[in-house]
Amino acid sequence: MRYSGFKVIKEALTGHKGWTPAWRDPAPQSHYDIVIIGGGGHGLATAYYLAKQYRQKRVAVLEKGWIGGGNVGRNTTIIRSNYLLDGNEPFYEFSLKLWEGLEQDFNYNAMISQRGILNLIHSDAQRDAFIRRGNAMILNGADAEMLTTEQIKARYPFLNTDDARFPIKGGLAQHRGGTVRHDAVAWGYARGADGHGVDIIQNCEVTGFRIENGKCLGVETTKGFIGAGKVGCAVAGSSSRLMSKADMRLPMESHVLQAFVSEGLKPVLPGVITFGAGHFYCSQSDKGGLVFGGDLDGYNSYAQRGNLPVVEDVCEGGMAIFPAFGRARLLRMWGGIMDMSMDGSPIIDRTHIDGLYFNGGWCYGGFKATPASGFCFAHLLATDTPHPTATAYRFDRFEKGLMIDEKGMGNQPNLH
Amino acid sequence: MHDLMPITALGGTEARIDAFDHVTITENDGLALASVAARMGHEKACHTVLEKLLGAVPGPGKAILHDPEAGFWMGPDQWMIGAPRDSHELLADQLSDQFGETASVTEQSGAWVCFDVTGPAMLDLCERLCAVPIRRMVAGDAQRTMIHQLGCFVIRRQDADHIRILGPRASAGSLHHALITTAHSVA
Amino acid sequence: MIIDHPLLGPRDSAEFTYMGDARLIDRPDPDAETAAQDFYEYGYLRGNPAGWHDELWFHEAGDRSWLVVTRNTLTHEISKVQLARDVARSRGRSK
Amino acid sequence: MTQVNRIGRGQVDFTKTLKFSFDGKSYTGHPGDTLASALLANGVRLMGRSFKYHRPRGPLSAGSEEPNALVELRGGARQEPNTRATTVELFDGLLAKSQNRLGSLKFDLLSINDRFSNFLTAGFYYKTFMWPAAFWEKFYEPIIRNAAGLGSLSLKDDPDVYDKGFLHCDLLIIGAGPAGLSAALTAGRAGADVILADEDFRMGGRLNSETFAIGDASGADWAAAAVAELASLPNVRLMPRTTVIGAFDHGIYGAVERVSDHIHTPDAGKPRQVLWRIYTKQTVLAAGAIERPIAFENNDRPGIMLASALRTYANRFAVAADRRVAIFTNNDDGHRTASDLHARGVKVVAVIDTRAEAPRSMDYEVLHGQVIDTKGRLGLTFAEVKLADGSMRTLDCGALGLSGGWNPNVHLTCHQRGRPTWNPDLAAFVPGTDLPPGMTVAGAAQGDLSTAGALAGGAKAARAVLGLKGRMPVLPEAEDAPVNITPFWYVEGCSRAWLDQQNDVTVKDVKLSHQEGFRSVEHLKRYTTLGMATDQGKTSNMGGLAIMAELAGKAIPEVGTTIFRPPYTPTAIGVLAGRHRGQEFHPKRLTPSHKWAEEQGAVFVEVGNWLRAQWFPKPGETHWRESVDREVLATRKSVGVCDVTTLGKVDVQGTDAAAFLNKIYCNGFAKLAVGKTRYGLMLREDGIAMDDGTAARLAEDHFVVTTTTANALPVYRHMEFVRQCLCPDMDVQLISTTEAWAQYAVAGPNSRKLLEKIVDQDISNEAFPFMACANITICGGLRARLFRISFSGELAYEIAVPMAYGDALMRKIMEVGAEFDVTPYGTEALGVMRIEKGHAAGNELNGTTTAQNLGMGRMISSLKDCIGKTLSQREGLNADGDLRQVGIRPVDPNDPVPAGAHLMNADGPIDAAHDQGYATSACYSPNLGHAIAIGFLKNGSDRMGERMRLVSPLTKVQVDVEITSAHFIDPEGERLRA
Repeated sequence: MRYSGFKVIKEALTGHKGWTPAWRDPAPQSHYDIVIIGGGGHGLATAYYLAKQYRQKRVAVLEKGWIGGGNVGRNTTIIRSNYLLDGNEPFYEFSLKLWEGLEQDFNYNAMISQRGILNLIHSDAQRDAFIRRGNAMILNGADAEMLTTEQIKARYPFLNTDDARFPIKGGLAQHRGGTVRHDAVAWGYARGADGHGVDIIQNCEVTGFRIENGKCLGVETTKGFIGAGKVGCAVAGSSSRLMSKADMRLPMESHVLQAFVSEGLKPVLPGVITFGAGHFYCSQSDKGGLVFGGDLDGYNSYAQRGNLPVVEDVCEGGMAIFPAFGRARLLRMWGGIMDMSMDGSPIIDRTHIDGLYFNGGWCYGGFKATPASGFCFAHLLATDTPHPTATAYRFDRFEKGLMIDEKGMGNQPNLH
Repeated sequence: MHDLMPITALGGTEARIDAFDHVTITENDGLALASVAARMGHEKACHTVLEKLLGAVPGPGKAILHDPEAGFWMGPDQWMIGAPRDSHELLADQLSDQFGETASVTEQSGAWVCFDVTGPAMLDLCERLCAVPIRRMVAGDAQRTMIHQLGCFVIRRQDADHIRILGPRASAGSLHHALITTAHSVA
Repeated sequence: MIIDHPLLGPRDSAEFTYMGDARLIDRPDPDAETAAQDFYEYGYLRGNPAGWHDELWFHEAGDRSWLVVTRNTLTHEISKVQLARDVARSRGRSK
Repeated sequence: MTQVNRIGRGQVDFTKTLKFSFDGKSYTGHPGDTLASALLANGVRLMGRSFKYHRPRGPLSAGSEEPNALVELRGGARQEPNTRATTVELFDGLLAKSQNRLGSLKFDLLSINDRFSNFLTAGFYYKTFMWPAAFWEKFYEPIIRNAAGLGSLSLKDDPDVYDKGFLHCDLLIIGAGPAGLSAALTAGRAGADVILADEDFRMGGRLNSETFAIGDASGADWAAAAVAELASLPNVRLMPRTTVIGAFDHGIYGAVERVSDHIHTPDAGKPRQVLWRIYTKQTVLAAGAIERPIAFENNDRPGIMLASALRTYANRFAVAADRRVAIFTNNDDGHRTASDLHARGVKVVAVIDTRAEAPRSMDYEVLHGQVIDTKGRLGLTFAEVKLADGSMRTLDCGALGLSGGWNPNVHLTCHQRGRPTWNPDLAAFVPGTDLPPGMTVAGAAQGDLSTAGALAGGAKAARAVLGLKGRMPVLPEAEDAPVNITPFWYVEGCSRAWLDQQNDVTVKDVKLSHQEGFRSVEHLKRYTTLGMATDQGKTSNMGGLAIMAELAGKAIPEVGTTIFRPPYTPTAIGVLAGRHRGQEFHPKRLTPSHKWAEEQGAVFVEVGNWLRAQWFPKPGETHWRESVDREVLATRKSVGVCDVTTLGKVDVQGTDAAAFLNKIYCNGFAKLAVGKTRYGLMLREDGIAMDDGTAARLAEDHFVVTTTTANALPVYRHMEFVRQCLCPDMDVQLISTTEAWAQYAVAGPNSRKLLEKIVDQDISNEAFPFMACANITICGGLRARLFRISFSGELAYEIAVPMAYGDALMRKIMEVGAEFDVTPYGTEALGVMRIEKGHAAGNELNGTTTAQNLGMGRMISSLKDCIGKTLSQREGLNADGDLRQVGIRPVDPNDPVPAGAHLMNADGPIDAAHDQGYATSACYSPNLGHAIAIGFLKNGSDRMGERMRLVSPLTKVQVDVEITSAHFIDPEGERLRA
């Protein structure tokens, strides 16, 4: 069913009787050409582009719970392409371009809102690094602008510019950055993929891979064996757990990242502001909640919840930069499992097992990557060659010393 | 003798005292400090010297409030020794002589700011500063903890209403500010 | 979280800095023929179990001990805490 | 206006009158009132507007579960949006405004949304606003954003202060109702360290709202006596006005104490609130239960509230929500409200019970039926009742109490992802078995809804967790009524029947959600926003679940549960930050010559937490460059002094000290002679450069190692890792001495002459050559350390004295150096001189560069192993065309060469594909008379003299440059050996 202005008006006037489920609830078939494990943003996007862009007919997405229940439903909804390194920037810029046309493409309003993102600068060394980064963005065809303290003050008069421990010395803005209604991304891709014939199978947990003679033949699931020509894994924080079923060890750790939302407030923050020196970033949702976060808790965890010290640390950063937020109230906190890779950058690659493909290591930056991740993974699955913007995301880059380390933190996942 | 005049950790020529209704915060500028770490294989000999010096070897989380030298445990096989600066200006050299090959001695006099917190509101104040279980600590308990993001030692002294706080000297001003604002809160 | 320090008793984990998989103690032999591969695995393929995990924590705001903490990554329960130095010796490390 | 709705007595102090204002109108109330009770007393039911449809809203509850009566409390910078009037303790001069309205509260222009509710159903946004594509951001979204949100922030800095604190106990009891008090008495009398926390300002919980007795006393009096006894016990800490917001790992609880919210303005220096981190061995959760409403058409009008809230207002606050009241119930508890109200002289027009077997009353009519609709634009006027026999009744009433049963307050049991389980007898979820470790639940929170059950449950829980032996003490007699309930969630056929009154989620929305395939609890929640309001669905989730279950043809527990997340109630961001804001965000680190530098008018810069002098402006200097150029030139011409105290310093001692340094540095230290210093480069184990510094060998078994200012802590941690985890048997001892020694760089051709005036020993070039180090004395006896090392490239020394003497040494250097025009220089001049010398610093050691990139590849000793050696040999780090550090100078000396700019070939396109490298550090060199930079260039060492373009499209700079050696000045190093 296509959503249109006419349809919306008609249903409103006739008691909404005509709306049908956004996606089907099919029983799994015994064999698919391509099976995607993971009904999160990346898995659903992969299926969507496989069906739509790469004309794959027999595709299934297997989700152990309900689609969209992982990180796509528990993030801070930011999109941006303000990366530094050659291995990353073209990919994230490709992603941002896909975001820009996504709603018309999948006929679902995900409330993509390019109200801009601003990275605050607090030291000369940081300014040098941000100039290098801004230049890299522009050289890669993205947009970037350097703002002065005065320009920032004019736009955000309530930022702490007078009594700050680390005074604001400018900022790097990307005006095309912004936010998206995160749940709607999962639902939009699911609905779109379903419309192109993809079977989305919920409550179907993969319990093992059937691998014979170095080739993956399909997956064992809680709903029985499902054969597959190719299997693509896109399970983010559960990657190590899943791939261990294929006897693989991955260059990543699973960490908890907390995020926070305040009570609804009348609009104060148009775009996204990041305060790197204070481990804090914030935006305001269309509903009025301040959505904010900071650093990882710092220890391996699959518990989907964090602890008080980081809550306090994040709020300290918030109060340092927005002293007016003291009287706003934190409404809810939650935690997601981050697939923190060893250099802070993702992997989209074949594995050493024939027919088994992997997508993961998104760290805390997977949401903004969703469209490009799906597109590039679909490209790899359909053509067996990496997409031109994702050639660096190889498994063997650690062995070869070709890390893509934006932060320069080395092989210490909790510092990326 | 040289003519260089030392200043206190708070930058003054005299130690600072802040008195509130129920608590007093005193900058203690009179301490000489040196750390002692046992050399590998000489642990027993090192303990013997410590015992001679302090009367006993401070165990983990403990201080020996001995006079004139006192000491507390910093880490495995590592202790901080303190003594009045007037009489022990060259404490590190003196300790080096005493410990000889049994321990590595490092001068720490300059590294710390020391505050004595006394008075009936000491417990309330401490509760709002750091996570040590102050009401359960007894005289001679010495814990390292975070105060205002600074790694500090908190030592419970003989008097029931007295703690000594050693913090990093370069942040003496920030630590003092934290103590004063907290004193305002609880006094 | 609370880490029950073997020498100091229960301490808030906020006093510690985390490094991860305790197998980082097992630094490979740099002279082995397989050193390149060994160091790659040592440096990059760490344990990431959903369940019990031996991991290194540094008592940064405390006694500066490295600890090996056995912790469940699903529940955060901690079952054992040892001084890393003792663990290292028990695994044959020396100088 | 008078307090028209006051009835009888309660726990309100009528001897004192408090004035307050709501929406500009003045009212009176009394100590013990909440804002909601005082407004109701004054006949005000309308207190807010709902989120989406802007429907009129009055209080639903009398507690912290309130979804509706949200106001902006106080004014000016203290304005506090979304404040629940039901928990605000009344104080004299209280100021409150209604919120989320356009126009007045009574005539809210946005209530037009209600007319379009057919369009604004669940999920409506996702299907529309897409045409034309460009209109979303420019047109639709701004309208939606402006209409969204509830209250508003003042956007002025929060003027209040907040404290944090830490408490330790054996037993934390959460909730001071009958179960909590009983647990506290049991544990307190047994001598345990107990903390009893309750969010209310008056302890007692439901006992304050009920009329029945405990033993010989009223419930409220018994509670007051229990509180008095507990207050007398030294081992019990009572914490009223304290909300336990979260149950975190290993018995750590967060709790917010509202210290000053009940007074007009906090006393000077006192906090508004305190965030307590409570460390406890055991916890008894006695958080009570929350009544739930019933859904029917137009069930959201002001005046319609939980029956228990009506009872609380009457019994505790002596307030009738209206003089004519009806009750709609599916259980016996609703009748208790009716009889309490009747006893207070309130007209109970009827009790409508969904059950045929309802209790009868002599005092008021009991109807078997359902409320099917209501009337009243800004507040309830009539309730339409359909009786079981099909006949209709219209009831004239201004308040309607709803009792749909009680939900045990399981919130905190879910904070570690525990799932509650279904109790069919109560028709409610009760705590599951997967509680946070150390937590026990008692009383109504556990499903023991009677007072006697709560008293017994609390005592038993305390005894069990403390391991108390002996006979259970005799508890006073108390109400012990069984729960009689027949589940009833919503009236058949209703559609605009509210479940979530704040977010305007109706029964219809839940049905539509199901119809469109959003059938899991998580999907329902996200699609409809049910339970996403500021109350986290405390009163609304169950209704949604029940309807989902019915639609799916499943039992409620099969549909699933939503879990609650911290915080229990919304928590001020200010209190979570505490004192760490403004200048106190992070502690400051000051060097001992800070005061002296201030006296010189120095400009300071943050480096980590240190404040360092950046430059020292002299009178007449109007631009920082003037000062910096002068400092550089003066240093290179005569002598300058710079405070380098901030460098990290580590004392490394022990017989294996040299072997240890061999391990952590890539270059060799074993053969370094005593009395000598050596530059060292440290790698991470992944082969990337980590930090650099010097190691000075003061004795065979004693080195002093320096680190960069920024990396002092991680480097020390790394050294301890190597010592304890990799080389546990090395005889080496480490201790940081960063703060023990004040250190000054004295640099320039006259530096030796200057130092000779204060150093007590021979420091001639022969006696103390380049890279020498020694323990010395100065000024006739002060112990000091001297290192002949140079960052500036000049003849230079670093001299260290114990911290307390740093100030005096700086003054002494300035005094004796006057004849050489000694010039203090700051970090800018330091930076200029190091760039002139091509020394790498933080911008070059950026965590991605290798020794090879830095031009130091040959430093990695082939004779020994070191941390990082093996992985530094990977092919990707040693490829042809790798980056090499180079110097960059402008072809036109007037051009800038900005850091962060990228290098492009002299010809060809300017884009990422043709990127050749980048400039890392740049400055104006007053010695050369033009700008210079160092940077990394592909294959850089082979491209000396090449013309390139340095481009910074971001800052709109493009200049022609020449690649040179990074050693711009004195490449042979003759000056520093002079």
